[in-house]
Amino acid sequence: MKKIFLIFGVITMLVSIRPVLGLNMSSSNSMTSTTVSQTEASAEDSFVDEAFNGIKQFYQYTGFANATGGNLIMILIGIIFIYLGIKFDYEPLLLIPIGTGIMIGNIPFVPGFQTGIYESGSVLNYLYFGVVKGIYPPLIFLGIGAMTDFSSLIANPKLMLLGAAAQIGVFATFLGALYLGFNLPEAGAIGIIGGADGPTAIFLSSKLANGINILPDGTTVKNLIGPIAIAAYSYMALVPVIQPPIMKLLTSKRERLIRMKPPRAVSQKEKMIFPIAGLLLTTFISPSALPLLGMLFFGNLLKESGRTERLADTARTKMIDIVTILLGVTVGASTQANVFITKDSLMIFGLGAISFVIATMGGLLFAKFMNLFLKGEEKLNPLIGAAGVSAVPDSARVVHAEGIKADPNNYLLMHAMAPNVSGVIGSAVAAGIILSFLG
Amino acid sequence: MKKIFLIFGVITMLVSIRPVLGLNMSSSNSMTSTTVSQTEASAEDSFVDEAFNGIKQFYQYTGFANATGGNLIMILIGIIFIYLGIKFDYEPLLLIPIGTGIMIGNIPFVPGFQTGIYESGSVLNYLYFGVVKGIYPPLIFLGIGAMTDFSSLIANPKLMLLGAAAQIGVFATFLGALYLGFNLPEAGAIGIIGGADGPTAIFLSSKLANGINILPDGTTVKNLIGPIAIAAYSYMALVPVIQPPIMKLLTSKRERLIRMKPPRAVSQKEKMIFPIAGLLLTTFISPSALPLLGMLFFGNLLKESGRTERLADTARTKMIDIVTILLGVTVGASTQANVFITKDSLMIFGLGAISFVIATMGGLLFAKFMNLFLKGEEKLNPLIGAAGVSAVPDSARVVHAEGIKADPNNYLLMHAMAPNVSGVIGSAVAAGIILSFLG
Amino acid sequence: MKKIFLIFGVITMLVSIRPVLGLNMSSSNSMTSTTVSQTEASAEDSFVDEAFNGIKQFYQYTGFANATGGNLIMILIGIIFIYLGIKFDYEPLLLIPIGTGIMIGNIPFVPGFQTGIYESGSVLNYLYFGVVKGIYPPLIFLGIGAMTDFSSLIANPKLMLLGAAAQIGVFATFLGALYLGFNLPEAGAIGIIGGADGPTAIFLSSKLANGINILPDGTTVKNLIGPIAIAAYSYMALVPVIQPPIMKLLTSKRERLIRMKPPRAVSQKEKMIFPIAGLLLTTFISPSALPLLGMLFFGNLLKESGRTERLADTARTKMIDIVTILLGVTVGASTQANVFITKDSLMIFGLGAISFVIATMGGLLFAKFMNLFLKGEEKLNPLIGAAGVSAVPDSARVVHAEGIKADPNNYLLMHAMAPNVSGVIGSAVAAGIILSFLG
Amino acid sequence: MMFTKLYIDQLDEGYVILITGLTIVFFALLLLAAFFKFALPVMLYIYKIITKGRDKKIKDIPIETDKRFTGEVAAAISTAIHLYLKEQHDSENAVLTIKQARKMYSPWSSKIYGTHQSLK
Amino acid sequence: MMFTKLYIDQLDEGYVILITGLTIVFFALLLLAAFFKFALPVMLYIYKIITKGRDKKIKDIPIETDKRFTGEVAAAISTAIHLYLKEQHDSENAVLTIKQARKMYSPWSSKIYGTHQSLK
Amino acid sequence: MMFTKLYIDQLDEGYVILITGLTIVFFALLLLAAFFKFALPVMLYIYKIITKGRDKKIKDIPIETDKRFTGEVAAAISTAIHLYLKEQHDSENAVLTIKQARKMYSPWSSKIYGTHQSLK
Ligand code: NA
Ligand code: NA
Ligand code: NA
Repeated sequence: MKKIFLIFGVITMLVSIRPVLGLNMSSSNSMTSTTVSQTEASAEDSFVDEAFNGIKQFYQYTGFANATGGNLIMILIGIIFIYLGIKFDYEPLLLIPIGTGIMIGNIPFVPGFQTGIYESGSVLNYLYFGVVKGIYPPLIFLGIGAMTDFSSLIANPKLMLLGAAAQIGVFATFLGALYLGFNLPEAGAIGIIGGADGPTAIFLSSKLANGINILPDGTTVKNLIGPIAIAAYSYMALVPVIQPPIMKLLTSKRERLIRMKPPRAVSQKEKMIFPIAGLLLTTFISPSALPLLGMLFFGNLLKESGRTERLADTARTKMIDIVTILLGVTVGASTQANVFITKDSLMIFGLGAISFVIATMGGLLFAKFMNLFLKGEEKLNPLIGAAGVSAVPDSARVVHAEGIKADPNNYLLMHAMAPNVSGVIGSAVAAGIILSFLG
Repeated sequence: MKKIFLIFGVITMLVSIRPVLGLNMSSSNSMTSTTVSQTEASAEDSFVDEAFNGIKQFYQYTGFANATGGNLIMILIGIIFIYLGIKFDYEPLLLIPIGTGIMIGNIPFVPGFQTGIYESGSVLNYLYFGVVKGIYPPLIFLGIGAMTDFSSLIANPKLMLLGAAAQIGVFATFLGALYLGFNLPEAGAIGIIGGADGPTAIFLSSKLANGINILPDGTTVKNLIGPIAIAAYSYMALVPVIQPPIMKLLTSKRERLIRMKPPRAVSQKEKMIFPIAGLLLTTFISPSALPLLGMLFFGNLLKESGRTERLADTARTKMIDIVTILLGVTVGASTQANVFITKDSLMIFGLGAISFVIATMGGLLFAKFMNLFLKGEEKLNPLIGAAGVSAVPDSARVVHAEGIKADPNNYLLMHAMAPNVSGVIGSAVAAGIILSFLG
Repeated sequence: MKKIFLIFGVITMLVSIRPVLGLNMSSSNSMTSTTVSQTEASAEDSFVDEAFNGIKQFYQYTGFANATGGNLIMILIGIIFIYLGIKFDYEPLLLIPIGTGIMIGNIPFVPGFQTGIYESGSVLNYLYFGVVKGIYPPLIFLGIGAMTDFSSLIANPKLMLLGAAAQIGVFATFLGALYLGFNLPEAGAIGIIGGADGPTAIFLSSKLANGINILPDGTTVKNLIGPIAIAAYSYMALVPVIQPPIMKLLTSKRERLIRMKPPRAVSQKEKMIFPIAGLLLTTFISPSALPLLGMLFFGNLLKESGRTERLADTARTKMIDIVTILLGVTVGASTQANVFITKDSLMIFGLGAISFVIATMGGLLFAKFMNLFLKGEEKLNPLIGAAGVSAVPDSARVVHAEGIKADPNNYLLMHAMAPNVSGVIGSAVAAGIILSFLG
Repeated sequence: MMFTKLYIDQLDEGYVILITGLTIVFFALLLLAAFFKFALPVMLYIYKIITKGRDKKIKDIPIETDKRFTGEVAAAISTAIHLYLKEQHDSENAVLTIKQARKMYSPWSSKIYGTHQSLK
Repeated sequence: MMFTKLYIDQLDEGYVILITGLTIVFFALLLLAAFFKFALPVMLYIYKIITKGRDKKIKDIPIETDKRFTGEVAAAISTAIHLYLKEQHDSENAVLTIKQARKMYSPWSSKIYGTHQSLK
Repeated sequence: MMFTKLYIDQLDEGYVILITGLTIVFFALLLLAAFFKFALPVMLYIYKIITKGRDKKIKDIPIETDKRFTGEVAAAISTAIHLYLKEQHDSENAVLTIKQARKMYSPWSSKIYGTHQSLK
């Protein structure tokens, strides 16, 4: 205990050397005494009382004093996200940042100190800007373009239609959301969960359901970016759980055994032309998807040009990493309990689950439909239709695993990649269409 | 076809389970019916008609409906840029991003959906911010500083004068632009094309010809950032085509054969002092060039200090890559046909070509002028004067190739690097001067 | 000399081809003649006079015309920073960027040309935004978390108290600043220098002493970000000079000889739980420290999860490098002489020195205090208390060196790391507390 | 005097913050220490008890092949060959990257390192 | 009821968007598929026909030396030596970089890894 | 005419800027050249004279061990073992990183490369 006194002795000594420095107080002379009465009142209190009051006052600022049940539930959800990411390797590159973000966003705080993500001027709010304005998703697409090999698509263009068919999930969910009472733009943003594409979902919801736009009838749309993003990412992580039962239900054993002929080799020239032609054709049809599709194909051109490997490498490593970190943690933090735990969020989660089911069915059934017109070794294994939902590459992997179960030598992976990546293009096109109609 | 019905059956089933969930519509009760009359009118139409109308309506949003001849011409130019970059390796790290940007910027769209680069709130507009405010160029200069070896300059300081002489291209083009009727700040920004330095051109035009500044006579300057940047980058890529004829015209065979003595070795201490001294001397003379020269020499100090290799490495790889990607694609996208295809752009391209010719001549003739005062092995091979235009390192490479043509054993590359890099400093200083006079 | 005429001949020829192009002046017809009288006056002057006047006018823009003694002193300080960084390897990753920044910030310029860091619209001002808004520090903490191994802390949790004890430096300096006449928020920001943590100091001063906030009595707080940051970084670099004498003064030879038992091994599970538990416990207590502590533990989770190595790697290399470059150069540039050279800055430097002394003493004495309750091989070597000031890892290194001096086989480094990293957490918690009371 | 009162008042609040702050910092780190000293071992022990069987996930399911080579695996092999070529392409890319790295960056005014190569 | 009308109205528009949207998505990907199936092969064939001779550019021109070593190549050799030394410097840099990477980042509060090295 | 006057006026100022600008650019680079030609050698010479003894800093102090192995160095050894294990962990991390790099990025819609691994 004597050491404590020693410490205080030192401090006292040090702070009392002030007069030695010969400083006058001129710099603070301008202060006016607005708190006199308060001072006089508190002058009576003993010093220990004061300190105790200080701690009591500080306690009001702590999370212990301000925590709500919602905060604790969300923190638990955040921990579960992290657990799933670490333990089961379910998309850890996003579940771990998002899970941590959920925790960060639900640390209870007293408003007004620029702490929370929704408080203007806070650091989290500045970083969240890239989500609210839809800036992060195109940058992620740039990186995805720079790492994606579209060969399987070029080799077998007709498989692109499977990626289109799965978009029924988007539009059916949109309709479902309307049924549940959401207005048109909100329903459009919710529908895109069926696209099974995180960045696309964030991009569209930041444009349609951002809590800023005003509808013709004068009401403001709700801010649903958080629930939509979380729902999209959650279900994508759960693709290995959602898809297999549907696949078994809708295909016969004989269909699951269909072998497809290996894709042809694709020349570098074709790979170079793909991003240019893809950019022009898809954005001419759906110009509102320009930020997403423009960046996706730009990234792919950087990869395939053979001259800009250095830029492609940066786009698909450090650049996408930085954006992923910032996107993940801020999307997570946007789930602050008081704005996130609502009936809307619950409905969105329900709709999201249905949308994945419909999208999977759409892809599968359309593959069977195409088989009506194809013959011999041209026939498709309908399982690969399920990969049209995107959720790259997990759903292609699921297709592969299901194919292996039916016939251990039937390697469907390369075939499933084609609908898988065309599902990404398809849902970006769909996002552009919805934006054109409702934006 | 029956499968389609099956799909719709599933959807119907799924969306009709809504009442089961026992949801009321309270959340949408607040809506007022402002579109009743429209509804009643449309109720008569059959559903197929509606869908057909929907597609017709959507067609109005597509690029096919909104494309202008200008868009198509610009898209073609973008494809040519990409082709030149890939096929001839002309500066692919910028021609490919810019070419893709030109395509992205000329996808036709309906205004008002936050799609175009000039629409406030669009993603491209946010990324374009770094161009408009001149933020990207200093960051590129940071990376360039971190990758440039100034040894050849330190070993032979008098070669710096060649980099100064080539700046006559800047001032002559400035004068030419005035003759063609541009006002002073616009002419200053156009003149900098003669500096053969992309980042410097963007920096200066973002300060002088940005479509924001207001002149003393009340008129607003034009936004010439796009044409100036495209002109600067185009001619720099064409340096191997532009310079050789001028070099042959202005030098005699005897001059082209001159051998220069090899540069002396440079100590690490000198290399460390160079960026510090360079920063102080050049920015004291031309303080407005501080963002460019400060960052250039800062990057070089990071490289040469021997203690900050880690920062220098990031500056010259990932950081400059990210900025290059964003700069290239947004500068390209700023060429939206309706603002780009003007007589001004044509004149700027004409002036740009002349400026490269004058700059090359200026460097060459000044080298011959210096030879009047030098003797013996001190004499310069006048060819290296042409490298003073910067366009690093293509023009040094051209000098080398021309030297080899005259004498296969005359290696001019190292000698040409000195005027080459001093041309970068020279045009940044010139940009600062113009900014001080006209900013 | 004739060559010069040749050059001018060429220019004249080129600029006079204008009429050939058949351009009319319509584009400039709209100009009004507001400067006629000036024109007529100047028409009399000869051309040489004009050019001479131009140079004289330009001289007014140069650094030579505008340099103040303060600028020159600061530039000298910048050079000294660089020299210390290069020559003595004192934290070169920050001293070199800051030193260069000091030079850049003190190049004299004429206001109004968007050159200086405090001029709205200048490039430096845009980059400085991340400092003013406290955005850079959390990103640096993200990287620090991704590179820090907290094993030693987990193995021996009680050593965390040493990191708490050293925070007396923060609060004592706060008190000292109040004595010297600073008002409460300013004093809080100055106090954090005692935390020996650059990013924390910048974060807190950007919130409390930013030149923007208005006090209850109507006065605006001073902008002390620059002096506080420079003081914090300077003294941290000088830790090897400041700490040893205090350590010798406060410990006996017998104490310095104490051997501590090696820390136990720590399992990966514990390492994974540490960032989650740390995040929750510390931010529940001090929610205002959320941006710092949230990011610190987020980075650490990325590192320890085993699934996100790719993101952790980016966070601790390229991302932190980019932020360090921008932070260093702008903090340096914020020392523009006219705002930096004040009595306040001097007092802050004085307080900073004292705060490091007190913090070191606090840690040391608390270690001796803890020894009163520990026995046998549990006893601490009090030297490691000095590492509680953070200044990671220099102060741990100093402890190690002092331990070696007393007994060449006493390796204290691993033991000193525990208080060292807990000092980082401690001062972030302290920053949050101060922010809650005074923000 | 007014001013002195305010000034003393500030100092007073300063002392309160000093004591309060130090107390809280100590408390925070004490809590963290206690958690790792006492709570965590208990938690880890409980976790060990409740998780006996390890969950399987799709990626862990081994892809079993039947070992016998038949004509039917043609597709698989061609896929493998495709992958193999792809792999080569990957390593080519790696080599390209190294070359690129040597060549450094170029956007006008920057391919300086590149110039050294033409002499080799 | 007013509300129901609006509500049904919304649903109506929803169905229109559903059909329209799906049609357009199909059309878009069909167009892309058709391009690669039919248009591209024709284009590549035409391109092949029109480009017979390959263009030469400055970088492809081989730097021919006359093979005989004469006193006149002194400059060239010294340049080469300079480049060689430069090269060494480059590899030194590489080593430095690796060392730096081990040493990790340091800006105050961060050179943690560095501390392990002093014991080696 | 008013306009012509202004126009000529602009050109006039243009010529002034041309001459002024060129002069200043030359002056700037001349100054830099002169500094490196004349001032710097003198400065370096003076620096050499005034700095004879090199300063020692904490990191340069060699960590001397007494070479004889005694029971007392147990702590040191266990620390070393700890560091060694740490080191192994580091190399493990390196291997992990390489694997991760192969696996590429994944945030939904992006683990494409990863799919090739399951066939190996
Ligand atoms: Na999709
Ligand atoms: Na130049
Ligand atoms: Na600290």
